[in-house]
Amino acid sequence: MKVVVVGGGPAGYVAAIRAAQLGAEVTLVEEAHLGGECTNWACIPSKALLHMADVFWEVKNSPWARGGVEFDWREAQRAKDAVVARLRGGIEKLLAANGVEVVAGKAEPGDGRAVRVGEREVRFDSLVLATGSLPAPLPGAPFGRRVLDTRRALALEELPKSLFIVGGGAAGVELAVLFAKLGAEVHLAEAMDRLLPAMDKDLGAYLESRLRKLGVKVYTSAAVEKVEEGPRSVKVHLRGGAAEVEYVVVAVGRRPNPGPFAKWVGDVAKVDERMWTGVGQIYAAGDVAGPPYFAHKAYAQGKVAAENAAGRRSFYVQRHVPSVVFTDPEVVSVGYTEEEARRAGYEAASVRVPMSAIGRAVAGGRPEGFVKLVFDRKRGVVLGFHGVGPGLSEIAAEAALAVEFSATVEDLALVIHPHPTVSEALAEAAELALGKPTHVLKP
Amino acid sequence: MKVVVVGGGPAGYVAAIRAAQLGAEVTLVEEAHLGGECTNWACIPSKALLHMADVFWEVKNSPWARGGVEFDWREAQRAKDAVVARLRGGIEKLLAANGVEVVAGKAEPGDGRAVRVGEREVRFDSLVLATGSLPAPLPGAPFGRRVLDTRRALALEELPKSLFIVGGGAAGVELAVLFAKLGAEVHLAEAMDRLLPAMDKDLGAYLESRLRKLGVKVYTSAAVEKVEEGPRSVKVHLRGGAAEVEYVVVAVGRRPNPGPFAKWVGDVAKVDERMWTGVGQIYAAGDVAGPPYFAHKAYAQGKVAAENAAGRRSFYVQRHVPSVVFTDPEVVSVGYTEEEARRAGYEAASVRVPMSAIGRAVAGGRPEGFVKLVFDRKRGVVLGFHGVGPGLSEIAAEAALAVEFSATVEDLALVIHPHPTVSEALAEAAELALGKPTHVLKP
Amino acid sequence: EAKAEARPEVRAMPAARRLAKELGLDLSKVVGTGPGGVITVEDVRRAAEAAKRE
Ligand SMILES: Cc1cc2nc3c(=O)[nH]c(=O)nc-3n(C[C@H](O)[C@H](O)[C@H](O)COP(=O)(O)OP(=O)(O)OC[C@H]3O[C@@H](n4cnc5c(N)ncnc54)[C@H](O)[C@@H]3O)c2cc1C
Ligand SMILES: Cc1cc2nc3c(=O)[nH]c(=O)nc-3n(C[C@H](O)[C@H](O)[C@H](O)COP(=O)(O)OP(=O)(O)OC[C@H]3O[C@@H](n4cnc5c(N)ncnc54)[C@H](O)[C@@H]3O)c2cc1C
Repeated sequence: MKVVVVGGGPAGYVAAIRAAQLGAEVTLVEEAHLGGECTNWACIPSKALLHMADVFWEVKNSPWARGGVEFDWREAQRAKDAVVARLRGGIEKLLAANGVEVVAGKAEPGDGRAVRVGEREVRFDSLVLATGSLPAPLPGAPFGRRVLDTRRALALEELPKSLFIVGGGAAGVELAVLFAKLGAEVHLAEAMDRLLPAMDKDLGAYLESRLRKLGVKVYTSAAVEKVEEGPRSVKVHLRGGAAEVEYVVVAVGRRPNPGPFAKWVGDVAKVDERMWTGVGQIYAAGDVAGPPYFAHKAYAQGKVAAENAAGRRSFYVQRHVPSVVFTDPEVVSVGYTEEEARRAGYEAASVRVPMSAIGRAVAGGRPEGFVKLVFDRKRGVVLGFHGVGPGLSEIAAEAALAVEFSATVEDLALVIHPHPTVSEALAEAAELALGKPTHVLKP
Repeated sequence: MKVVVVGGGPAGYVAAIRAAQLGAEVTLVEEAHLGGECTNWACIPSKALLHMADVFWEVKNSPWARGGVEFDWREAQRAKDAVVARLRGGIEKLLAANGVEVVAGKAEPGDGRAVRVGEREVRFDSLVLATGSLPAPLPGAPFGRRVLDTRRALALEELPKSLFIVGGGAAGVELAVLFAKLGAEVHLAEAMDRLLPAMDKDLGAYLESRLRKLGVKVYTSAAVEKVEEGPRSVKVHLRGGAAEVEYVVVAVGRRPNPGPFAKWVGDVAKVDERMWTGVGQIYAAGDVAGPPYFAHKAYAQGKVAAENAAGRRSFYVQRHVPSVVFTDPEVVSVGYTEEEARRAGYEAASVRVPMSAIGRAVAGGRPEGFVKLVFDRKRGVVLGFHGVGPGLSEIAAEAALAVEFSATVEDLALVIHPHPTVSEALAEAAELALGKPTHVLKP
Repeated sequence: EAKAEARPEVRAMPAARRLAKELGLDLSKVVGTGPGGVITVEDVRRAAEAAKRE
């Protein structure tokens, strides 16, 4: 069985490894860097820089800190590049050790069951398309010298003095926090009526208040009308105002990137539960298969695609994809929101616990935000978890477990959660759902 | 139904609130501060200071940091005291809002079903003893001016230049990290052959190597032979050597503190599954009921004791108490170790994933340590989780959920874990247990 | 977004759902023995064997 994988990002490299483990002969074609967008330009570099900015900002705002710290952006870039190189090197080793052949170059559709890479034809029994996505441009303002995509924003040579970020989704708000903490003047515009419009509405509203405290100028329901690039600055016009900044960062969304394979699978590779595109023996996984655009979705789909491509029957069934936004505080969303649960036919209810009730958040000096637990009133089954608060990114997996395991709020309350941890917020919410909280009052 | 609770620590305040919620008339007697050892002198202040030291140490060791930061211990103490005051205030409000009467003073056994507080007799239908524990002294070296317990070590007016910590359990290693990060010369002696002797043996060994990198002088299998207090220093003699330091901190263990109630319940309040002491209508919960000494165990037992004291039937059954040590890196232990699982009759196996395989750990600049997942070879059921690594404290609850739910490694692997998070270590370990890891190699 | 199907009645563990799907087994006909009656992967295996015997 010969499997060809096109694209070496999270969907592709994981698919290649899994297919090889199942005995297939695997060739992976990558035109840029192994690790794809995520490892090289997105998830990893953004989190590396955010972590440094968090520490910098915290030390600047800590009563115990004497003396002056400054942030050296160039050194930070170097440290970030070292992180990326290390993880990319790890992926190379994993592919090699699993016996995957890696071919550098751009793959194109070949004749029949084959892809072409330059002069070479690589035949396949099955193909996994994992070609990712491209940043959507801002209408009327093509990417250019001062109109950047997220890749270039994260790799600027100098720390910018001012930025206008267009797009209040995950990538946009993360960049806003990063640059605001490092001292830049940051503007952030979102076309919808709130930040993080895809999530429970209270989350974006809370995050907006925190961003304002960091000095970010937030515009919601704000359409960018015109962008004028000058030699030393760029001017952004919104209804009712304008701002002149060093750079505009466009983070308005992504679109699937089948590239030359659009000829086989169309502009978005539509897939069924087995990640099959409906065309020949062609599977697709990750961003190229459409939203949500998350590396962890790409991993999960990549595995299923590989299993099917290698001749097993495998399904991507009934799984929630958690959303995590690495702002400060962090924002998470797992499973159904209350509204979604109602629409799905549940008698949904929800409870809310402020992070100020959680010892760990107070001890860390940041008792900000809240969590919401959504459950089914009839049987107490946990349906969703949504929150904004420091450290919540690491709680998302526990919540996902509870949702995927069909746990009840009582099951959750009976699990002993270590003290003092942020995870106690989940246990306390479960106790509140049962009507017997001990660290918050009943509403 | 009249319930009296003696002790206002985690076991006591939670018991009082739960009993009041069940309709009992509740009086809580506390001789010192609401919140007990945990909120006032242990869990919370130690974590508040550790957090500050972590940030300080990280900024000192970050390539991006320019300029010199110094740690102001007095300001840190003030910030810590503010955290404690805030949480204590919260507990006061929770008790008041739930209608619990709080009496300040030392409780003693009264005549029949009553406790005495000074002149006052408070009668009860049931009593919950939640009087906590006291630090065990070092034989031959009574607590004194330079021989400190953990309370005093965490509240010193000046940052000490040198310390000798006796006891390599959770409290001892946490203090070692705290003071080493702040620049003190730290010695740490443990009588057993490794640090954290109660946990999986690889954890203490790894932590020891990290402590050495922080400059801590670690002595294992090391019995302290003599402690000589001088006017300006104190000398600690071990077999084969001695060290002269400013203070000795004794963290060799705790012992239950029934105080005057020993007359009713003995020196350790032995309890059954309902937290009943076997004597009259007397229940006990938390440290006074013996090990393990954790606030989260105290909470869980306090609730069960209260439910029974208030006339319900409630059981503390089949629950694992996670251990979390807030060192750097953090150490966690949930459920069975491999050896324990074998002894319990399972065909146990385990897998190990290094944190260097986890993107979040690398992006945070600290790819240190590893996690171990213990499972039943026959059915794949998750039995335990043990690890040492940055950020693991927040993963313990997820592992606890998996263990309490009798989840299989496949269940765990199928839950989509957000990227990049530390929690992916658990998912990767599950994939490894299934023989198909994508981010580590099969051994 | 990949949201769960609207099937409020069935509570099952992920491995159980996956195996049922692979075997083409209707989960609503499987009796769960996990915590609070959640269907475990072993319940699905048992149900599949029982179906084969019939
Ligand atoms: C700023 C930013 C931050 C983000 N942060 C996170 C985060 O924290 N967590 C998260 O889960 N997600 C995050 N994402 C989303 C995440 O990056 C994507 O969901 C993920 O990279 C998708 O993986 P993929 O394998 O589908 O595609 P990609 O990572 O885009 O990889 C596709 C690969 O295919 C290659 N390729 C394309 N066409 C061809 C061809 N014809 N021939 C050869 N090679 C080809 C490309 O060079 C690329 O390497 C972020 C995105 C952005 C923009
Ligand atoms: C340095 C250190 C760090 C720790 N860190 C952690 C941690 O991070 N996480 C964790 O889970 N655990 C931690 N612990 C353990 C934790 O502090 C205890 O397990 C917890 O406090 C036990 O709660 P308790 O309610 O049983 O007793 P306590 O908290 O000791 O409370 C007992 C209360 O009873 C009162 N009392 C006693 N006798 C009487 C009487 N006769 N009349 C009136 N009042 C009385 C006392 O004044 C006290 O307030 C730590 C311990 C130490 C020493």
